[in-house]
Amino acid sequence: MTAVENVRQTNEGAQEMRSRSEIGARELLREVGAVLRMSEAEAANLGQIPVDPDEDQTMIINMGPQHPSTHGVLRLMLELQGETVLRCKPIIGYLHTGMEKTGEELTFLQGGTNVTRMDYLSPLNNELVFSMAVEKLLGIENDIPERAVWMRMLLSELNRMSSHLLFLATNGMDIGAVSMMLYGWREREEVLRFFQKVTGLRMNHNFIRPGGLAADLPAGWRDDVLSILEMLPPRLAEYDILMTDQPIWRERLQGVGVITADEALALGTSGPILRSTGVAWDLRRDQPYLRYDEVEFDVIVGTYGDAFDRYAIRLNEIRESIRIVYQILDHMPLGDYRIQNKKVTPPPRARIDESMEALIHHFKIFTEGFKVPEGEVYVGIESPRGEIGCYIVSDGGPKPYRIHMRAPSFVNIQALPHMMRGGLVADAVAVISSVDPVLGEVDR
Amino acid sequence: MTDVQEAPQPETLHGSPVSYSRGQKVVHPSRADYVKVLKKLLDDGFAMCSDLTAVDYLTHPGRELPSGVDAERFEVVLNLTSIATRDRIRVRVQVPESDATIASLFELWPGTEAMEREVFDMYGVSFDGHPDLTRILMPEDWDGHPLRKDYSVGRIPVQFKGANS
Amino acid sequence: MTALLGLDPLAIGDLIWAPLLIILLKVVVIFALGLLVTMFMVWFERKAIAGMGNRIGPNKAGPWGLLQTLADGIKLFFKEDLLPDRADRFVFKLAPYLAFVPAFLVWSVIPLGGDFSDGKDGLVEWFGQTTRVQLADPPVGILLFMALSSVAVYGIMLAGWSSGSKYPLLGSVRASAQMVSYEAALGLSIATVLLLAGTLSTSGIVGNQGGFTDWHVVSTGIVPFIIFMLAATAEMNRPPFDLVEAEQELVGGFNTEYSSIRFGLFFLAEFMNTVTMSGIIVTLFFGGPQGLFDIPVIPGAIEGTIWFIAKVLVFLYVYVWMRATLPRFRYDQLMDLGWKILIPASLGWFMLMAVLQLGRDEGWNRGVVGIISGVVIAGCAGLMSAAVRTSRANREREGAMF
Amino acid sequence: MELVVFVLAAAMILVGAVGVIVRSNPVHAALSLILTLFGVAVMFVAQNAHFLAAVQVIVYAGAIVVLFLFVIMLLGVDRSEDLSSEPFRIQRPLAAIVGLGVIGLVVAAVVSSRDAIMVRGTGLNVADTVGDGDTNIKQLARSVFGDYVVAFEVTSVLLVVAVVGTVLLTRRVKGSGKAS
Amino acid sequence: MSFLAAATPTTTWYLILAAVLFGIGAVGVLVRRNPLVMFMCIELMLNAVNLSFVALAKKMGDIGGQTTVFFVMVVAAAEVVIGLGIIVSIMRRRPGATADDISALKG
Amino acid sequence: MGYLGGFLVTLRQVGRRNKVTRQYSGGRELKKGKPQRDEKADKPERLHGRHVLNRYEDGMEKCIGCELCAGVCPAKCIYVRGADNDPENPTSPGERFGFVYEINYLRCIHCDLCVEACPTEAITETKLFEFSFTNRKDAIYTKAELVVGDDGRPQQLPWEDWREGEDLSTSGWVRATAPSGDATFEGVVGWSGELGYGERAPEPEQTVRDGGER
Repeated sequence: MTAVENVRQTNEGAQEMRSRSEIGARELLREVGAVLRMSEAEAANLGQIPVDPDEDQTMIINMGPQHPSTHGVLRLMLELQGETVLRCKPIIGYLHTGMEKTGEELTFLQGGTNVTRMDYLSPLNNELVFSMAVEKLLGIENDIPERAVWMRMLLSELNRMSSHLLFLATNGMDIGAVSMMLYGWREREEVLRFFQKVTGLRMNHNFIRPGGLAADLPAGWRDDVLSILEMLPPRLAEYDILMTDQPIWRERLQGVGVITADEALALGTSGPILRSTGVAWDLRRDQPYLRYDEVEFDVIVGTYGDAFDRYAIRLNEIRESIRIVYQILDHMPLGDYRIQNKKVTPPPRARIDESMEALIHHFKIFTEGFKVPEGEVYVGIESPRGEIGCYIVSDGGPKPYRIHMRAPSFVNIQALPHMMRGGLVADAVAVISSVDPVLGEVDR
Repeated sequence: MTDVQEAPQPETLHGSPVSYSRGQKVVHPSRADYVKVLKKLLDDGFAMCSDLTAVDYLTHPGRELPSGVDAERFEVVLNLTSIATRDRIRVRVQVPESDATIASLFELWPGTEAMEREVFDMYGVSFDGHPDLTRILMPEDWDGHPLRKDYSVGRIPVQFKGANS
Repeated sequence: MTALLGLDPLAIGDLIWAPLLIILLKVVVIFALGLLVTMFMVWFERKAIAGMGNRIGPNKAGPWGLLQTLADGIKLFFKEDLLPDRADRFVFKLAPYLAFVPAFLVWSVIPLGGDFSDGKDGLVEWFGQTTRVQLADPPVGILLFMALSSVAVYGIMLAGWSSGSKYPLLGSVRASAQMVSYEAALGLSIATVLLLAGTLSTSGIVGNQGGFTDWHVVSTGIVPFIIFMLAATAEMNRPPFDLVEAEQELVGGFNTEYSSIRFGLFFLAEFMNTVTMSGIIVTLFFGGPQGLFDIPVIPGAIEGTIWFIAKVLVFLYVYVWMRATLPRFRYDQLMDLGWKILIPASLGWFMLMAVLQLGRDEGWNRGVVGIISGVVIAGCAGLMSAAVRTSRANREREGAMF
Repeated sequence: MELVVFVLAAAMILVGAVGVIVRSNPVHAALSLILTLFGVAVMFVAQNAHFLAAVQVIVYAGAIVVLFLFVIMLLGVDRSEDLSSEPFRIQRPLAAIVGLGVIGLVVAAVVSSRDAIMVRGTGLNVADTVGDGDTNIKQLARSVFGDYVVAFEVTSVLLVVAVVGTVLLTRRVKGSGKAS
Repeated sequence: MSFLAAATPTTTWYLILAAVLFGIGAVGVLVRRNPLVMFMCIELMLNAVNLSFVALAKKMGDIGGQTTVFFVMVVAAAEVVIGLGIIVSIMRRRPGATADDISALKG
Repeated sequence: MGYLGGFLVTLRQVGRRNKVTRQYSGGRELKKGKPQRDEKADKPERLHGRHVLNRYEDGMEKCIGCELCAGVCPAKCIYVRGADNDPENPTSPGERFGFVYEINYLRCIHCDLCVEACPTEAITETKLFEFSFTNRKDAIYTKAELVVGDDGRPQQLPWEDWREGEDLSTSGWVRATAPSGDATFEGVVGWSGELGYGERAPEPEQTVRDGGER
């Protein structure tokens, strides 16, 4: 069957979940996660049951794309019996803006403005992975100045905090703790205010560039970071009282959305979801990049793979990030914040007036961009949501021939049907929240 | 400028040629060996399929490939991760334009389901054995596959007041 | 006829114009007061919850944003009234009123003030007429409250059903189950109060709570009050029991499809319910308008009202506080709480109080009565928890049904 | 005044009752039933049965009809029933005849025996005359817990049996669903 | 107001009203096929009886009438609970069942 | 604690001085002429806002119409057409000047690449971001609106909500005087004088910013 034929066969509605009378036993089995959940005998047994549409009154309901707790425009088709979720099918693409195609049209210099918009809650991590991939293609990954590396770590960890704080906020909101919503935003605001001071923007910074960073840290940055670090721990303790200790909160999350380590691995999930199952997999420790091998931190893992573990992991990862940032503050070296490679870094403004060559470089970089040698490379780093990867193919020109981002949320969303099955509608909300997808990244 | 540094004796892994790109290990199985090689890789401990994507080499045909691998228009690229050895390996498979089909890896890594759908959606590469091969990001009635190189980018003219004066 | 109007002393005897006017005036004033208090409540809730969330809250319309509710009401009134295509038109239009009217009717049986000191029995002299500061005092006042609160569920149920949409339907199914379950606990906790008060009339109940130790919250032990508080919160769909609306799960539940002034009516009814329920709690457990001490200068006829308002405000704040703090329950947890904890607890406590009362009447030895009933209740509680454990184990063994 | 009350309540009762049997949609039928029940409650008040009026609303309107609606929504049987078709052609005329016959007979019995109704008991205590608001309730309580205490206990047992029976009826043992 | 005061409803009025209500309920049970609606009609008939009990209780000055009504209500509640239970278990198996299908109970 | 602990947490917030939200209604002026109670959040020095086209201290325009900004813009929101200067009455000191200069703010993403690209520091961004439009035409700022006034301050258009200090330092200053990582150029001013401000001082050196020698 050629691809074109196949396209014609998929007509409107093909993505949608169909009622049991319309689908075969095999498809039904796959949708309920038989591949992962049941033994072969059990699955075969289930498959033999003739599906009688009248036997049980089930209801197919659309959760999203406009639903308060689907974190954007995620759409879940749920098959409900009463309030119990029998099947779930995530449908995505409502935010698809073709960023990978756009990425092929932008130079490596402009690319940062594009990738930073994918996971809009941790834009600096997007820029970081993109820059690291480009640097690897350029062959300059080992020449990045120390200060740039530590600055990148600083920003990346602060970004992890802000992202996890937002998770705590939305998770609280989804479970119904309205105050938590505001507290989370409140603390995140402090981090964003620091970003604004450093990069000039609250998000979508375009600050981490191939070769270094766009600018140096501003005056007084150390005090700002310290004030954030001092402000957070007591607030986190408040969260513990407000939520972790709250029996209702525990009841709502414990044992909800359980996933096992094997399932999580098979589904390709990463980040807090994988760690909640007990697999201590954190790229910062296991495939160290930047200078993560020089700082001390713990990888937080869960035991039960439920929503509560994922909540607790993120909460404690903020604490670990605080620990890391303190070490970064101690280490932060002086020196260049951008690689001194004339092909990649535009000249200092004062040099333009002195040197014709500098002016030519300036013009060349800003009109054509810098050329990147032919080749292909994949770089993965640990974003707050899991492994964010960047696969770039270069044909030797100033624009990437192909840029692909491995979005953690896109992969993690596949775990939703398996986590939701058998839960209630309220659990479904808790599960979506605990996966913490960012739809900008899912749809790209 | 070449970055595929060929070893003195062509290195192979599970019978497929291996190359290195910027120090990253890449396996190039043929389409026929694809599932077989990947099954072996899975048994080797690459329990996690981090990424599956494709590249359309329509306008960049002359790329470096190890000997024995014929360049085709499409290339399906997988990134596998081994939790045990903290290792990564990349798999690149050539898929010809005339028969843009390849076996699905759903049975090995169920997590490739969405990624294969994305590749199908964006490149029109079909995956045999995929349980639900439908468009995932584009609307169902969309024509064509946007990430193909012969699919035009499309532009909306930006409005300016003085542009025509 | 007097039976219908209740036992207002004004209505006894010949109908003459002055009392009739006072009655009419009372109706108008109390209705207006109800609306006003509700408006205030909406503002108060938003302002208080904003304070707990480190925000400012409404601050544009009027001084400190006091007129925000009015502005919202006007806005709602002029918005387009949407009627879903698949809605059951008649029921869809009827439902908001079914929710709104009972909420206001309850207001009429709450003693809003009155002088209960020195055996005055809550009667005050206004304009030369002796009256109660209460619209009506029917002999079955507290039953009327129960009846109206059980009628209130219709507005929500029918709104959800008639919208012809799935989320509202889920909301209305939740509503009916929740109301039926918590009605029982509510009734049983009231029964304990009635046991002590020996009357069903609201003013009679207030009259029974002379000093602080006679307040029912003290004299019934604190348990019925806690049960009533929880059941009442569930009954009027306030967080953390607001599963019926649960905007994070059901988008808004029963009122998802409502817009414009019809939504406004639901909104108003909900906040009115909060106010009236606080009033009922104060009446039942906290001595209604009875004060702890005499406020100097202020005449006795108004003093009761001041006390009443002060007590109601405390409970309004508690409701806002609960909303700001607690996460929402899940449907099955709500049912578990209602059926496995609140109903048995209220029943057990009712029995205990009944036995103690009987013992007091018959002159039995208090210690013996206490020990025996304690043992019996402990035994029942043990049986109950064993049953709950068994059923949970069964459920876990059988797993989710597919 | 009493007449106004009677006429209004009677209208509520009859309109509601007719609504129950002619509305094709079960939900509308249930709504009509509520109307009837409220009419009856008003009648109770007019007959000095305050307590029963309140209980009527709490039990009937608050619980029974809510249960009806709950079941209707739960089962999703809220589609309108087609009233125009009838399985047995003779059923409706027959029903009309039987209904009219019943009404006629009872009315005739009532009218003919109206003089036979005599004051038998000690009289109902009415708040207006006694001046105590709770008198009706106290009287009723004395009757229920005094004269009829055995009946009361038996009724309690009946309620418990009903609850247990319903739980057993609707409990779905895992695997039993396959049987059909 | 005088003409209103002239006609005071007597017990007979209430009894006739109850008779009519009972008749309507009976017709409903005979005509309707939806078991839920039939159930409602039975409630109508019960209410008719209650009404007459209360009216007679007042007329005859005997609280026993009201006591009976109290018991009828409790029994009605129990009956509805059981009846709805049966209906639910039948309807679950066959949606759209009518009263004719209740013969399934015979097993 | 359990159930009740959270109540203390929420109660503690009541009456806290530093509220997260501020009294702000989107820059709407309620009563003409009266001082506004609205307060805006403080803006850091580097904030990216609406662009301005700067002028030299003698009033000449800095833009030379080189189109670097238009070329580097990832959103393609800048349109520049240069023209030759009239030698008698030049608009800019060079040969050419920006004859047409337009920015479409419906597309601008405020990434500041244009500021970095500009060789003459002609375009910079102010700290104003509260500007909204009721039609598409208003969103296209032409040179007449972008270029600074005779006092060197940005023009304050009727629909923009300018506050004290928002027109003072502009984002480009930090990046343009920055040494691009080249330590030898730290503290060197690479910025020509500006109408109304003169020459801006360079950023303090790294050691100072980092709080002393390490």
